[in-house]
Amino acid sequence: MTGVDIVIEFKDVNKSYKNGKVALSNINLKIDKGEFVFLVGSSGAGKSTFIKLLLKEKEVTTGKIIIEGQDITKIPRRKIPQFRRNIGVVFQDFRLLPNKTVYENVAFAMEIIGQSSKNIRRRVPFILGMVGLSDKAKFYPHELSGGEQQRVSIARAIVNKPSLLIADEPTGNLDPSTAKEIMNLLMDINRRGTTIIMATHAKDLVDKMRKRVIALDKGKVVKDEERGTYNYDK
Amino acid sequence: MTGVDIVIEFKDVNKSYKNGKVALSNINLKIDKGEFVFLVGSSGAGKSTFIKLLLKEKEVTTGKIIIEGQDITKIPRRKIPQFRRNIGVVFQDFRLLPNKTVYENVAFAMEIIGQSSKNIRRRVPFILGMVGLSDKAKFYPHELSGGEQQRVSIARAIVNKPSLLIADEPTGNLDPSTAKEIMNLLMDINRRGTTIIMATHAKDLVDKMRKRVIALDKGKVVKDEERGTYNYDK
Amino acid sequence: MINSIMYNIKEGVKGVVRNPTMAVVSIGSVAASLFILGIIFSIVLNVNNFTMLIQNQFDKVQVYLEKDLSSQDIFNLKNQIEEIDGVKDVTFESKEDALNKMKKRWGKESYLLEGLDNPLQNSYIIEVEELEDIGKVAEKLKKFNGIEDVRYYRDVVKKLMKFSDLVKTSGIFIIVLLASLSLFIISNTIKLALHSRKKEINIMKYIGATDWFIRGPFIIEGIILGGLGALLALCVTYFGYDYFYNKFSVPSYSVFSIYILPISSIVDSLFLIFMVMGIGIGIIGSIISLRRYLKV
Amino acid sequence: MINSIMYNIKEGVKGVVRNPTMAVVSIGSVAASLFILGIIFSIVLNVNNFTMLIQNQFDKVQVYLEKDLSSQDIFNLKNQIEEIDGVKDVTFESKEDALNKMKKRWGKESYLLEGLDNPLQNSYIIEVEELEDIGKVAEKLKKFNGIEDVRYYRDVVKKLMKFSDLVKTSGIFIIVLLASLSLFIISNTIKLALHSRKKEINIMKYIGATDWFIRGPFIIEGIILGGLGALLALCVTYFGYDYFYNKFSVPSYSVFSIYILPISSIVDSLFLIFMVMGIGIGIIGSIISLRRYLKV
Ligand SMILES: Nc1ncnc2c1ncn2[C@@H]1O[C@H](COP(=O)(O)OP(=O)(O)OP(=O)(O)O)[C@@H](O)[C@H]1O
Ligand SMILES: Nc1ncnc2c1ncn2[C@@H]1O[C@H](COP(=O)(O)OP(=O)(O)OP(=O)(O)O)[C@@H](O)[C@H]1O
Ligand SMILES: [Mg+2]
Ligand SMILES: [Mg+2]
Repeated sequence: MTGVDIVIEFKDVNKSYKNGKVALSNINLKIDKGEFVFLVGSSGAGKSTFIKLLLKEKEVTTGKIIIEGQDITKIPRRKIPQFRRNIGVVFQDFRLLPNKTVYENVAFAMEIIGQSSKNIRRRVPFILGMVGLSDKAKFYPHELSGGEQQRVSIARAIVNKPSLLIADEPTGNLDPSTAKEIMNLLMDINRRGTTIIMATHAKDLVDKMRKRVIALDKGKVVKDEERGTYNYDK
Repeated sequence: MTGVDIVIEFKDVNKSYKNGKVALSNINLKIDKGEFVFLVGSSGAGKSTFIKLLLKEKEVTTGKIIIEGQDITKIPRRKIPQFRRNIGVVFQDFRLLPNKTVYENVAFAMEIIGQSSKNIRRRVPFILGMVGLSDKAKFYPHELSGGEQQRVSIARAIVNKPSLLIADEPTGNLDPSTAKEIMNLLMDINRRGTTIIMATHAKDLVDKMRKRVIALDKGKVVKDEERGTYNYDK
Repeated sequence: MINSIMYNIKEGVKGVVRNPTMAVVSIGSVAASLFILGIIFSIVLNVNNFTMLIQNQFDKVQVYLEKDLSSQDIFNLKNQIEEIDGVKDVTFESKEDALNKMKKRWGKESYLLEGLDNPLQNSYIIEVEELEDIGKVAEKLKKFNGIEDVRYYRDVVKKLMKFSDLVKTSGIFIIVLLASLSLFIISNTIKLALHSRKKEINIMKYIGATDWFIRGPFIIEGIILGGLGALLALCVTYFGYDYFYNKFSVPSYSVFSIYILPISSIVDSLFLIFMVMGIGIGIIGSIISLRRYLKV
Repeated sequence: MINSIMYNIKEGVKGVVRNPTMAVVSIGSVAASLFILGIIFSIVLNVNNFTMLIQNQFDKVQVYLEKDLSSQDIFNLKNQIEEIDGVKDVTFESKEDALNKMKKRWGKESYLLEGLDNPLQNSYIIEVEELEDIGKVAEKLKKFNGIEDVRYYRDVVKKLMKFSDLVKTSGIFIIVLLASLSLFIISNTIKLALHSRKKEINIMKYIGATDWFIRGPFIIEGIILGGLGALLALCVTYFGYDYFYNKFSVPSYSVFSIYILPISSIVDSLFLIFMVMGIGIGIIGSIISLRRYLKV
């Protein structure tokens, strides 16, 4: 059954940017359905690049990325939106729509997949409650603190119950206790079957959770460990 | 000598935003010259607001903020640039100029205070070396990782050797070892006489350094402790 | 379906309301460009109309009859003239009529003409169908018996025709040119307006919105802004023109009188042009300018 | 000082180069607006010139002299006429001259005039200084002895004067209007361009840059974009006008001929207007539009 359960597979993936910078080199790895994977590595190691490739925000230079049996480096332009909708993403820079309120930002993710407004009206407040932002529903992004923006980004990522959730530094702007709550939330989602890939610098969280840890250094995988810890050879 | 050494004093400061949100209430505190102060508190507690008031990015609703004997809530508009130049700031959202390279972003801070281009050419590479970005001097901000952008922001804040350095979450996007290096850098600067105010969620750093900790909760000071730790009553 | 249309309209209106600077600037630019177009359009229509009116003054040949013709001769002559190709109408002007006209023209000095033995001649005034044929008709008339003199504004006619050609050609040229320039300015405005929302559009794409889902509200926004701009331009043009009309129009049809078309006779075409251009540009401009930002 | 000027220029140029979309759009808008202004300006100048040329055809009164005047009488008459207020020039046209003219005008039919006992009269052609005075002068001439008839284009003159007033008034009106609209469009463009750099300007303020330090490069940018736009507009106008001129101009000075001013006679004013407007707007637009973003 090995072949069936693989959600994501990187095959000889290389990524260099236009200015010549090699951000990822020779990445080969498989991530199974339902796994919880930490992506660690020092600043500039290539974590965000890894995530951007998964989302087709950037294109691989060489190699293949196969998701659910489909080589995403080859899917046609018009099928990209459909593909992205199955993935919930928390971006490192949040990417909230500046002209929409917190409520509307989260609702927007449901609108684009054609959810009924009845469903939206029921689910959005529920999710905002989960991330602790019920009282900020009518705020605009620029009226929020850094941590609040991050939580809106998380709410938007999980509102559609995606089968794959990718989070880039989702606790970077959060205090330890809020961070712990958010981690519990992600664990919960993971237990219900969602595959989660999370780039993070939060050593204590990684060490405590004992999940699979993939460490990047200068664009290379330097560690890939089940039930691992944050530490990696530099 | 008490009066002379006070660099910053908050007197009954209240801040509520246009939408009615009370971000800070009744803040009274003094910070001496050469102190290193951690500003902690959960997400949305008011840390960034505190910092924005210090910079006159936002105006107090009531109360006074006195810096070096001058009530900054009353300084005329045209004197604000002069005032801001004495303060180095690391913003939570980095605020790099998108159309300037890393080098130019840092150099810009020197240009506005009228430094000679000879000085600039000598000092900027030196500072970039200190934050570990020598090889990224010609990159534009959008070509940098989150942590790299944060370090550019730090480089820009310290390049002019300000007498007061304010840093909002300067290690939020950094891995533990880079974070430690940056903290050592800040300590160093502090030892040479610069007053530092740093908002942070990095519990382990705060606990290890044992400096003054001011904890905010829902806009109120709930703890103000010399040689304190991150923990605070919620 | 209805749901989706409602969504687009709702979002489009929100887009307008939440970017007031951009809305004002866009509406203003559309209105300004169309207003310029309106001015030129009005000028060309009027000059064209004016030239045609002048032409009507000159598409006539007057032939003076010899003094000793009998009424029968005169009558026969009329029949002969009417048979010439290109002749539209033939009117008799007796020498008494001519004298009366002259008296009228002389106004208060007309007493000089009183008691005079009428020195004028009977004449026929011949209207031609096409101004171009007037030369040929005149040539033929010269060969008739009983006609003493043939008069028409030969030089004037030639030059008038050249002038009218010039007005038509350059009018069309200028209108086409201005329409393109307006298009250019408006689509620039849209391009810039979208440029400052580039990030917003990118974000939508990154979370899985389809191109049409993103375009919808922007197109509605384009329609609203373009339409409002067009209406504004129409109002300004309407009242401006009307003011001008009341100030300068002289209701007379003779040569060099200032006959301005009333606003009512051009407002329909203006409305159509403005609306089609304003809204059309809004839509096309949105779609084209969005294209580059949707490529992520 | 020199240092700071160099800094501003360097940064201004960088600003242009690093925002190519904005640069193209701004230059295009400036050029388009000025080009429209150029067209209208050329039209108004030409119509004005044209009206003046036509007026020159009509600022003459012709007086026909009685047949039995002696040369002495004729000579005295001339002196008398020259003493009338508003008379500029008096030219004698003998009946022989008149006949020759007529022969020329009749062209190939002039043989009809051969051998004829000259039926025409001697006349004086009187030029007036101001077209408005022509009525008064004519009145006075009528009272003179020895003058049989006084002729001038009374109606035409009246209407021509009204027309010329109209052209002048509406010309100035339209030019002022268009200049304002161009200003509006260009400053809108600048406003939008700056809007998408609002964050950049804010950041500069937050790290302690003074207003003038921020403005400097933007002003230089405004000058570059405005100047390039003006130059582009000048080129297009120049060659467009020249093409038009070569196509339509008829080098003749008579009524209704199409006399177009040569490009050389308007290129200087165009250059001045375009440059002042382009660069002026670039500077003023930058300063005004920056104001709201500098308030942090
Ligand atoms: N658009 C780009 N063009 C050029 N180089 C880039 C671009 N984006 C990223 N890079 C470079 O690629 C390297 C990897 O960047 P990436 O964002 O993947 O790092 P990261 O692991 O996410 O770091 P961080 O923890 O600081 O966010 C960095 O050195 C960065 O400077
Ligand atoms: N411009 C604004 N308008 C309205 N409310 C605001 C504005 N800026 C901040 N707030 C609110 O004020 C409160 C304090 O915000 P602040 O940014 O100071 O928090 P913080 O302590 O920096 O949080 P974090 O650790 O998440 O960055 C928050 O609840 C936020 O929603
Ligand atoms: Mg990253
Ligand atoms: Mg904050």
